[in-house]
Amino acid sequence: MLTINLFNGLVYGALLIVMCSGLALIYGLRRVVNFAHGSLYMLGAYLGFTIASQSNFWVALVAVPAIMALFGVLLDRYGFRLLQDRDPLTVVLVTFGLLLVIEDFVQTVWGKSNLSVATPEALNFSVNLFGTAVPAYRIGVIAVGAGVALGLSLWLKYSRIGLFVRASSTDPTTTAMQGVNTDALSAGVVGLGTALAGLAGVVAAPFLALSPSMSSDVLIDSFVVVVIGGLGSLSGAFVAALVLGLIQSLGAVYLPNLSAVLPFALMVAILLWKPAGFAGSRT
Amino acid sequence: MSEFVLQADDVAIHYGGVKAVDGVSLTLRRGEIRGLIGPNGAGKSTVIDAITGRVRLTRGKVQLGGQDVTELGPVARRMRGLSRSFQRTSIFGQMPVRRQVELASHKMGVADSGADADAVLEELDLMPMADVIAEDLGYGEQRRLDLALALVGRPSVLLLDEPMAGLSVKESHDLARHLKALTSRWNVSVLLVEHDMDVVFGISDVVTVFELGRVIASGEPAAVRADPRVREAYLGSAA
Amino acid sequence: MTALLTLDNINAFYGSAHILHGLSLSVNAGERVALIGRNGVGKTTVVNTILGLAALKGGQIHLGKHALHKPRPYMAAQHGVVVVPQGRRIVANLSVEENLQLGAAVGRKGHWNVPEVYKLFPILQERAHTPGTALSGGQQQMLAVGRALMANPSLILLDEPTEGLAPVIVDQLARIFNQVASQGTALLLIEQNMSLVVRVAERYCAMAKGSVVAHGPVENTRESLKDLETHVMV
Amino acid sequence: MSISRIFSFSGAALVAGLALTFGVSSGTVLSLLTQATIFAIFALGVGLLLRQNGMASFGHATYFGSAGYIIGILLQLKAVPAEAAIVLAVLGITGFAFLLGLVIVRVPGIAFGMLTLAVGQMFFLTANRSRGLTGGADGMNIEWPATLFGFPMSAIVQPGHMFMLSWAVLIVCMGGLALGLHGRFGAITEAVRDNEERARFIGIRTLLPRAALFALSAGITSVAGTLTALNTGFVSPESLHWSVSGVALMMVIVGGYKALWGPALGAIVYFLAKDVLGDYANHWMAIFGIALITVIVFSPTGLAGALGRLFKGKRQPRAAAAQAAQATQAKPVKPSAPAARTAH
Amino acid sequence: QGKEPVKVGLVSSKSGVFAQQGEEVMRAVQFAIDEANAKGGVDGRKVEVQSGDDEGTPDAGRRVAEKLARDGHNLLIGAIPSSISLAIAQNLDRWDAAYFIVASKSDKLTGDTCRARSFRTNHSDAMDIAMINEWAKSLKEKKFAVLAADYVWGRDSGESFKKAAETSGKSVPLSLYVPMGTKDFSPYIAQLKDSGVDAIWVAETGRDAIAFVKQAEEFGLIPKTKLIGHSLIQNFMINGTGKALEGTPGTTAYTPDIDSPRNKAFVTAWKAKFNRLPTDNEGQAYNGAQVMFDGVKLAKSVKPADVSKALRGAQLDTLYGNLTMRAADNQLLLPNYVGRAKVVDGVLRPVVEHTFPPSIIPAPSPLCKM
Ligand SMILES: Nc1ncnc2c1ncn2[C@@H]1O[C@H](COP(=O)(O)OP(=O)(O)OP(=O)(O)O)[C@@H](O)[C@H]1O
Ligand SMILES: Nc1ncnc2c1ncn2[C@@H]1O[C@H](COP(=O)(O)OP(=O)(O)OP(=O)(O)O)[C@@H](O)[C@H]1O
Ligand SMILES: [Mg+2]
Ligand SMILES: [Mg+2]
Repeated sequence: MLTINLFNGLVYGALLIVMCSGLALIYGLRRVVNFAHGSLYMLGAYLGFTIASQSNFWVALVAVPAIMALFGVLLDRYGFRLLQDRDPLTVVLVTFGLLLVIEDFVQTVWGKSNLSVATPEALNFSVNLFGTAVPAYRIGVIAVGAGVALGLSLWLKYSRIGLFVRASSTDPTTTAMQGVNTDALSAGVVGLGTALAGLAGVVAAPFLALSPSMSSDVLIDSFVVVVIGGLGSLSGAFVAALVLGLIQSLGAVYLPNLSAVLPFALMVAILLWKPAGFAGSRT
Repeated sequence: MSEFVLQADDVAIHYGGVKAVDGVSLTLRRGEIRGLIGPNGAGKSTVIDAITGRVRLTRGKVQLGGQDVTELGPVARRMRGLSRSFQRTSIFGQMPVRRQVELASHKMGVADSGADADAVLEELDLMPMADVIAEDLGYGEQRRLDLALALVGRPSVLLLDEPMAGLSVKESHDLARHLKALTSRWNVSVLLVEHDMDVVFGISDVVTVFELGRVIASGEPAAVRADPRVREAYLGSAA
Repeated sequence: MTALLTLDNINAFYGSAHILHGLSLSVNAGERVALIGRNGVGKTTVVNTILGLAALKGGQIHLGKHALHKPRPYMAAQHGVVVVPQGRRIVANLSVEENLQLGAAVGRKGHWNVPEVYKLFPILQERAHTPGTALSGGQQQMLAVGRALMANPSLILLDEPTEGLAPVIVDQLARIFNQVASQGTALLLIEQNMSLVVRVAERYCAMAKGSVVAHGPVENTRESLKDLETHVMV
Repeated sequence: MSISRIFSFSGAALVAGLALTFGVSSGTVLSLLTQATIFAIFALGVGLLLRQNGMASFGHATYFGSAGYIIGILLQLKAVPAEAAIVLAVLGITGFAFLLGLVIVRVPGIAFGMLTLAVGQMFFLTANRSRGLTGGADGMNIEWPATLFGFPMSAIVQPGHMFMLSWAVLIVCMGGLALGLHGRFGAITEAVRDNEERARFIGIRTLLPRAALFALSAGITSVAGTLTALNTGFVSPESLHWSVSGVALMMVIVGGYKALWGPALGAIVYFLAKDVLGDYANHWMAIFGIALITVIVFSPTGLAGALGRLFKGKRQPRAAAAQAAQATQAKPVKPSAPAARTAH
Repeated sequence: QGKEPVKVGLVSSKSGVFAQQGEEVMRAVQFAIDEANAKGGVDGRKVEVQSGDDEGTPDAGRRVAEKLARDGHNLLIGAIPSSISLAIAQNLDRWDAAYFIVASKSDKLTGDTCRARSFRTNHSDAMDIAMINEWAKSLKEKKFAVLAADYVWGRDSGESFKKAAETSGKSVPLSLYVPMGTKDFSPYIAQLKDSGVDAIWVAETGRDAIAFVKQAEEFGLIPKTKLIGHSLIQNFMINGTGKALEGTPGTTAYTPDIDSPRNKAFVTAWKAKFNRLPTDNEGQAYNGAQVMFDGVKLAKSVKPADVSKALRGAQLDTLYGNLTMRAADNQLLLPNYVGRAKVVDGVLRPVVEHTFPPSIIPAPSPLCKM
């Protein structure tokens, strides 16, 4: 029982990791809390639905992040860069406006009905884990989350670009003074963050229902994660995502009456204790 | 009752391993101007922070008019007549000049804060821009506004952190003259941190020199100026 | 002689504050120029304008042949002009070595690489994996200089590199600046410490109120030093 | 603005409202205007916090919706007369917000917004799953008595009267705020907003004014909630949802929060636009999103700022320059940059 | 000629959480109106309609309903969630309107918020529960679990099922109440699998229900353990879950199989137009529109007050047969159905298996005072 609940916590935690690493990357470079991130996730899921039904799930898994990355680059070039000297709050509200537009777009294109994506055949079986049968697809989700966390960490730690990204999210001006084209870097990172939102959408599609209202729950959960983790901190977000996944899964079983408010209570408690979050560095 | 309006004993401020201030004692008599000089990073601003309660002391004691204020916050110290300006201009950007100066004067034991504010604005030539939003002022005017915020409310002790920085030579000298006049008129004591040597040696009654968080010389301006150690550490090795 | 950096009659602003008034200045290849002036005359603003951190409104900036119309902070380095900024600006979350690697971002080839910088500043090698900001002020300054060298620049702008440093370290830096310059890198030294200026520079430009008001040759003599100090006191 | 001008403006606004009431015969239009006015009060509360404290709340729906709930519950329990219930709701919410404010206003920047969001969602979720008195997700009716403050309820809820009442409350709130902020409290909060540290060094304690402002802003929002309760006789968890806070915040930004009346303008424009565009209701969200982005991009000071510029075309360049200055100043002072240290 | 037209105010969700069901309701009401106009109108009057989007929230719902009513479209119909219906019912006198509830189930609507001018033409929670009490006795399984949405309706459903099952000698060892908006049901599914029950009583709504069913299938909870659904086997949920619900029994509010002349005619006409059977939501909404029209016919007036008066206690010929509009609380006394999701003519849809007559409907709530 406990193992399976821990497993379930990991699954949702893994999905949140994919979501939140994008959110944290964008915040790190642009200091923008992206309200449209949930809608980008939703857009990814619906695009995944269409591509998966035209060809197959695996194509969607590759194509959707690619399309979303392009979208993210444009968003940075014609959005965030032009607004970079503005009060952060107004930029946040621009992303709110974007959220409304994307949601309307999704409703217009895909309609209002609940849609679902079939679990890919290759993963449509159960695996015995500590005596319980668990769907292989969910193990796949954990793998994606772990892959993203590990990949991003290694990339940031050891690659040249990763070094620039880390430098730039602490001190963009100094980084630029060394000749790093921070404009291009930001566009790339926003593209990557958006691609990760899309990836999260595709990965979630086969096990969560698709509907035009799917974005807001995930958005709020993601906010809780990045705020608890410390805005802009990737490692903080990874930890917080796992914590939130586990809290939701264990809370549902052991504290059913409080499970809904638990994440928020946790967030309030952590922010009051450490206003900058687990790993926070923020003005 | 102590003869000193301000007395800092063995004050130390350490940031982790950095000993920004490392055992400094300073005093101010009523109506006295003490110049405080030293190379960049010597700990001058940090000492002002320590006296005004902006940072917690690692060690030491601060007394105002004979009372120990080491444990009090900045607000309480200000209520006891301790006032300061900032090295990096620190004003209220969106507020009109007069509104913020009047606010700073309020509740400071001055009978009429409006009149007090007007007097200070006159003194610093800020009257013509009384209704201008601070942000729209020129840099020199903003520096004077920072000073005005420190001057109102008839403080008994004034800690000024490089008030002349960024002013033209003429402005600096005008300001120095004003300052000298004010101290005698209001009988206020001033600790003046300043890199402009003409000003420091021109108006100070005593001068203290810091290096690496410690006092390396203190005394009459002329004596300090002649001190070889001071020449070595601050005024320039080749001087 | 090729000019590496030319500022022609530039005006610069912070918001509505007009800081530089028609300033002109140029540095040629291999030259060692000092930009002097008292606190707040706008020396750092010259650097900031080249980097696009202060608003350029009128005037021309050339990096070699390249005209900078809308400066952005990364452009100078890409044209071989790097800055050792006032206050050092070591990137806090990077280690010493990573800070150095960051300096090599533009990937220009040349003499300088991590081992060479370590040879110059052995202390940095000892601290290679500590966070850059855990260094003392003097060490941070060495790191900032090392980071600039990593770009193999043709010109380094040094903004008060000895601010807050002990005289011994200043001496050491003076030697290093001379060494770097002798290897062909031009220097623009912004400084208030005239004893350093006379040891390093061959020419000075003195600033007052946002423009260059005097210039001339520098010699490592007492007379030259006196001369410079009177200029700064303007 | 001088005190006499505040009074004359308020008087003029009241007369204008009266004229509107008699000029407009359509109940539909009046009821639309009533809702717009109520949301204008809501936005006034949210805008107040942003303007005087520089803080954006994503959780003010909590105070909006709770007013209805408190009144509904008190009336259902027949605990107190309706008049007392109204007063208790507004005071109770203000008091609660003050206590909450003491704790949460310490948290800086966007994290404050997220905290208000979290607190708000806790209220929403709790109201949504509760049963019994409040009816959970279905919501609850508010059983108003036959007379309120001596007036028959049936007369109060007539569209014209309801509008006049809401309008008067809006003007009184706005005028009261203008007066209150004219004085020392306003100066203190502005000082704390602009430069909290310097405020301490001129002898101002900064926590209490900020908490008080938070409470005041919640209090005004609860007045809007009370009027809604009166206007609709119904309250449900949706009125506590963060999206309601989000809409209010957008009204504030679109209207422009630098002027006290900007948020109110934003609310009224929002409702009128929504009504005019009603036929395109399917794409209302997208249209609004695009409008929001457009206003933010082209007029950082919102509609109020744009109007202000229209009337006195000169000040604009200075304001823009000042903004640019802020931007460049903000730049180098990144948290970890050594430059940040020079801030004293 | 010259008679005042029937002005219908159609309030339902074009956006928000209930957008999909809203679309069904709007389609069916529009269909009823077009059909009536084609047959020469209602009581010789033309039927005109204006529609508005309630966005799924009571505030917006009340706003559009008020706008429609004040514009003269004061015969209102169509909102999905009870909260919107309650907000509308509360204001009918103020707006001089009447309201026809076609989908909201809250007992309050015919309890303490019953209004002389609001009529419910669909089943209330209490009616469903009365049926569940009967039905529980006939269930063959012995050991049950409850999985229900954590709010009024889910709690009521879950608790009354538990009581009913236990009084008929079965055990209900596990009750899970899930917060609304839950995306990931796996923690609950793990507990359900662990509990070793024969069947699960499911009272979940919309997207949550779909997510649950999909995940239950993924984890192999179903088909091994049976689901029994309260409002689960609705068309839009069946369509949203692939084949997962096939064979699942559950309550159903309307199916095209209902044996009455009016229903037969309706289904035929619908098929002719849309080339498919009407869904449950469509059937209920159409039925509500018919009740409204009958009211106009009986009253020979379009005034909400007259229509309401005429309908109260009336005998009506509906899709469900000849029924009474109970005078005490304006509840249409409908028969209720248990069905099963089955493939008929290649389409998976609810099919009625057992009909419970109106006689089991509980007495009107004492809270209702009209
Ligand atoms: N918050 C801090 N954390 C770590 N070190 C600090 C901090 N504040 C100051 N220091 C260090 O303390 C020392 C003294 O700094 P301070 O600002 O007091 O110097 P100063 O004498 O005012 O110099 P200047 O003339 O440049 O203003 C410096 O080495 C500085 O780096
Ligand atoms: N961000 C800013 N906004 C407005 N004014 C500024 C800003 N930064 C600097 N200034 C002002 O611009 C003028 C020039 O500053 P600058 O930093 O260029 O001087 P500097 O010559 O480098 O002085 P120092 O020797 O102290 O480094 C000063 O008056 C300074 O106060
Ligand atoms: Mg200092
Ligand atoms: Mg400088």
